[in-house]
Amino acid sequence: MKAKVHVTLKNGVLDPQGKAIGNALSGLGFTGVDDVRQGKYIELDLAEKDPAKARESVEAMCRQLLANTVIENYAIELVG
Amino acid sequence: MKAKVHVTLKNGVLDPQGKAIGNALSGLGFTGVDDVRQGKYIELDLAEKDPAKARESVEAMCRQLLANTVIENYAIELVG
Amino acid sequence: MKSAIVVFPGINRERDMALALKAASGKAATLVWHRDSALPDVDLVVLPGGFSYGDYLRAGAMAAQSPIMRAVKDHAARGGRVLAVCNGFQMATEAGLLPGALMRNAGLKFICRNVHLKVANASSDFTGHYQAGQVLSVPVAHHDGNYFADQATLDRLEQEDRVAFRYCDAEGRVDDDTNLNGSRRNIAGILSEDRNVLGLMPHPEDATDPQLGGTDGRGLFTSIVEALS
Amino acid sequence: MSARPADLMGLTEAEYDNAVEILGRHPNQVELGIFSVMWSEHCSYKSSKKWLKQLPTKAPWVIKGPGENAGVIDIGDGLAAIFKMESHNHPSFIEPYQGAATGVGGILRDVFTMGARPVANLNALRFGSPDHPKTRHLVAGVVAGIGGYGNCVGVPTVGGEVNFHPAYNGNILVNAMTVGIAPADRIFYSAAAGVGNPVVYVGSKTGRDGIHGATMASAEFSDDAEEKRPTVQVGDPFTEKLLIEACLELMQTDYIVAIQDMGAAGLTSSSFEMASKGGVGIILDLDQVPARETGMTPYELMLSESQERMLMVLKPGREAAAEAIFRKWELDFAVIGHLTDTGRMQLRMHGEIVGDLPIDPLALASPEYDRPWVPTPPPAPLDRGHIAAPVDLGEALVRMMGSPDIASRRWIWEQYDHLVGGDTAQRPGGDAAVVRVPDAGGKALAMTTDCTPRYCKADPVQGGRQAVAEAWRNLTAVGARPLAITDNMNFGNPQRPEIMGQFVGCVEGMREACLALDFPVVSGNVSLYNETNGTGILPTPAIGGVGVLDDVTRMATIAFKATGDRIVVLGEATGHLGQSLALRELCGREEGPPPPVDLAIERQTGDLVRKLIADGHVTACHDVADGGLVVALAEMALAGKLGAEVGLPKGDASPFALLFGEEQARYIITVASRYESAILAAAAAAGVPAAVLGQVGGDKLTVTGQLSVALATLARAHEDWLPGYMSAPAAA
Ligand SMILES: Nc1ncnc2c1ncn2[C@@H]1O[C@H](COP(=O)(O)OP(=O)(O)O)[C@@H](O)[C@H]1O
Ligand SMILES: [Mg+2]
Repeated sequence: MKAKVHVTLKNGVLDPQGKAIGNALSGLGFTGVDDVRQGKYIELDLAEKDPAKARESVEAMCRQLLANTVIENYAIELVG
Repeated sequence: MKAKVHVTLKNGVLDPQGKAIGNALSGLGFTGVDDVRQGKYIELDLAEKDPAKARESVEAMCRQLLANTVIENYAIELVG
Repeated sequence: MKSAIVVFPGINRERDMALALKAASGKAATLVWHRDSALPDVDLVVLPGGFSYGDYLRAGAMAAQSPIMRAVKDHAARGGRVLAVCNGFQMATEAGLLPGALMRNAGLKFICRNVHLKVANASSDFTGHYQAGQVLSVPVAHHDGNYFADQATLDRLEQEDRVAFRYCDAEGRVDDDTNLNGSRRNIAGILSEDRNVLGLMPHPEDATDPQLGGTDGRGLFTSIVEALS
Repeated sequence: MSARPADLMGLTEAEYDNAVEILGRHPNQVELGIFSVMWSEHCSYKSSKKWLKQLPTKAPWVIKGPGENAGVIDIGDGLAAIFKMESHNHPSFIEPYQGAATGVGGILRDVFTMGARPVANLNALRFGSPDHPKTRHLVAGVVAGIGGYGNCVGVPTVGGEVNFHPAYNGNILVNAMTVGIAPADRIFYSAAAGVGNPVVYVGSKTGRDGIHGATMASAEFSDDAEEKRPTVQVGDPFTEKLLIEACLELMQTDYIVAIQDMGAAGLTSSSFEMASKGGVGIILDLDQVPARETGMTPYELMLSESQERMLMVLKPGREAAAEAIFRKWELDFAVIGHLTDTGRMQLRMHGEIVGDLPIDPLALASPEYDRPWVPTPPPAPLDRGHIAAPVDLGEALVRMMGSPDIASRRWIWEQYDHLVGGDTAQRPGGDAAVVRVPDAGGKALAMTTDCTPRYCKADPVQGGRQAVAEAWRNLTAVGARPLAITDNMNFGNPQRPEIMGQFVGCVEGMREACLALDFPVVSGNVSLYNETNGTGILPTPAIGGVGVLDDVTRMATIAFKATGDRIVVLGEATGHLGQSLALRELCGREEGPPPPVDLAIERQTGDLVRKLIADGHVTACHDVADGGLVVALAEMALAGKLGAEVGLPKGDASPFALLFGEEQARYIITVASRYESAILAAAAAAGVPAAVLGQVGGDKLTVTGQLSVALATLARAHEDWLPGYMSAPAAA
């Protein structure tokens, strides 16, 4: 079973990377990009077959390590 | 219109981030994590309303800036 | 004063720190390995600079989960002093020893240079040797030093006089132009509620030897040594 | 493979025939791959060997010259400095961040393999024209990559050099240098010994990355190079840090017989070199090689250039104790074979022999070419009458200070942690970096990288001399005793006689300078085929120099120190504008012969400068280089935030030529006024021309009757160019 985790900055937390990408895009002549946010995307291959258990375990991983909940949100998606 | 871009390392390219996360998770006692890969997740708010045009423009952004196509793949998803 | 420096495998400023502690206290610090689960009996624990476990996910994130960190937290909870510099500061926030988080520098680049710091709190065990408002020149060397906390936390830090240092210029001006890395309210270092933990991004340990370009960091070490002996 | 393959993997027909003769049959795929990388330019030095042999490599303080992973010199007190420079040009052009990062990783390994703790990194960089659409992206990526790796590993990056020239548009140069320190009696070498001894693999796992990087580094680029996209290697500096600590810990024991990093051509070249140096055979059990991916073939395992790996031969019975150290540092450790007395490299996988090659015949038969070469024709003399000197010399100075090759590199070195370790006594921005030797009283190492490619292009012999002399001068200018150099020979396609002629000329000039200055070559690297579509780079023999300061408190810096200090120029002014930066930047001309380097004068002047600094009378010192006298004065003023008022030096040339000419073997020193006469007397006694030019003070740089510019104006020009350039919007 595979878990796809998206870690994104919370609203209200300034995103320097996103802002830099936005500037670079407009420097390259791309217009009409109103906002850019950058986050992390983590794919985990899990031995666990049971979706409920897998989710629970990935939740714990997110809280303990994958996201810093002071500034970040996370979202978990299970596949396969 | 919103574009969600996933940038991931090509197969065979070493992923030190993923490797480090995998090690840390097992150090924390999470078992059964066979593999971890880390990528980037970028959200763009676009003024463009036409999906075809939006995709074309995001494709160009990926090739020119968002992804390093020597070692990374990208995937684009349009929403709204 | 008895001190210990926690050594994570990717730490790289333990030597700089050991030299500064030795010079200030006359005693060599004990080095403690990250896999150990207990600390020796010391007055001060230092979380030094570097890249604890590579810092590929978030700086300090993995170190915050290491076995030794539990012992460091216990030490702090008992009122023991903790000095957390650079990567150590990142670990301390990740571990919840200090509030807030350290994000990528606003300019996105690693910055290594001497910066000016304004002493905001000159009454803690770590800063007693400085004057409030004094301007110091101390090096920084970091990629993720952009201090973030929500408004309420920032207000509280200020009300409780827990901001230790702010980025400024040679004249002590604190504003957006003198904000090195995008930190909220130019914050370079903060104290814990009980003032027994100091976290800061700059490297006072690299400003203790005239041969290496300045001694403005010495005051911090003198302060701790005096407070703890 | 029982017949001649269509793809000879880069071997020539003749080389292939030789391989068949050595084997007595056609090679199979893995064997052919091994021949190909072992005989590639990168690993065999087949075009350059003949000439490199002419470089002086000996001195009483040289412990180990070229031939090992890095050069070793004695720095006294039972300590040795170990250093080398290496190129990562092609990978950095294809993927600047990872290319540069893995370049740093590779050179670090060359140094700690020998038992040294790395204490400093330097980098010599050449980029294309600032106007070229790729340049900005390449600068940004290379600098971030060098910093990203070095900062994380915790080795300070303390110096380097950067040039911009259109000749590098399609072939940038990224040369990285590492300096380390080891106990002089505990140096580790790579010659394998002891039949039966275990061959051990440590570090990261092997993946399919960088296969055939060594042959890529030996081929020319064409326009479709970017399309080929060879698998790029990604660096893992954290693992490198672990590897450094684990290796140095193991080196405290006496378990190691031989050790060698896996660099270009990975397992192949490391195992061949160890076996061939030790005159033994080796059997490798490829099933034991830690692999990152499944189903890897012998070919892939032998040729992968995955990073952060080392090969060792251990004493028998020490495997478990050694393994414990590597496990402590969370690194892979595997016994992958043992030494034999067969003189052959035998590869075993899945119970079968998958490759079997004789070691010595392959290593000894590695091709050595005496490629045809033609000397570079001497450049036409510059007709001084035809140089339109800028009318406003003040404006000229401002433009020079803000020109790409002179502008401050602060934007670069501030991205490098140049302080970690707590021993950096002289930070980037001066003539040479100075790093204290840990726990050795006041002893310190000085280091620098230098080369003036436009001189080498115009006159390779003078250029070769000048590169060595400038490194020697930069070490001297901080007060250090120059000891030895490493070099990185970056050239175009050696199959073109003109290019080979540049190589031969540069080597000749280097040889002369090394001999005259007692400054031997102890290690180096060659990078050829730096060409795109038949256009080569400027010949660039980058020199990395190392010297020692016995007492770091006597170190000199370029900054003016005190108002009233006398400014003394040592050396003669002739107003040599040929190949000068001023001629190029202000008059748009790259012409004439470069300034001649008189090695006897060079030596005499440098020896005097060093003595004056050691005597403690010199308050600041700077050599005169790119941009000439007035640029050197401006650099000293900016560093010290103090102006100066000087007169024109004596000489029968125009003020423009006297101020911006680039004659060699010159230094500017400052002294307190009370020492003025003593200094002049010392210079006279040494036979070195010396003149008091003026004195320090004020907030302007003034050359009486010629120019007067506010320091603030100079500072803006000098500091703003690079950050301004880098923050301009990227070209599409
Ligand atoms: N790529 C670089 N990395 C670090 N430091 C650099 C780099 N390029 C130049 N520097 C530093 O900038 C200063 C000026 O360089 P350069 O003009 O080449 O000096 P010099 O003319 O004395 O050889 C030196 O201190 C040098 O080490
Ligand atoms: Mg110089």
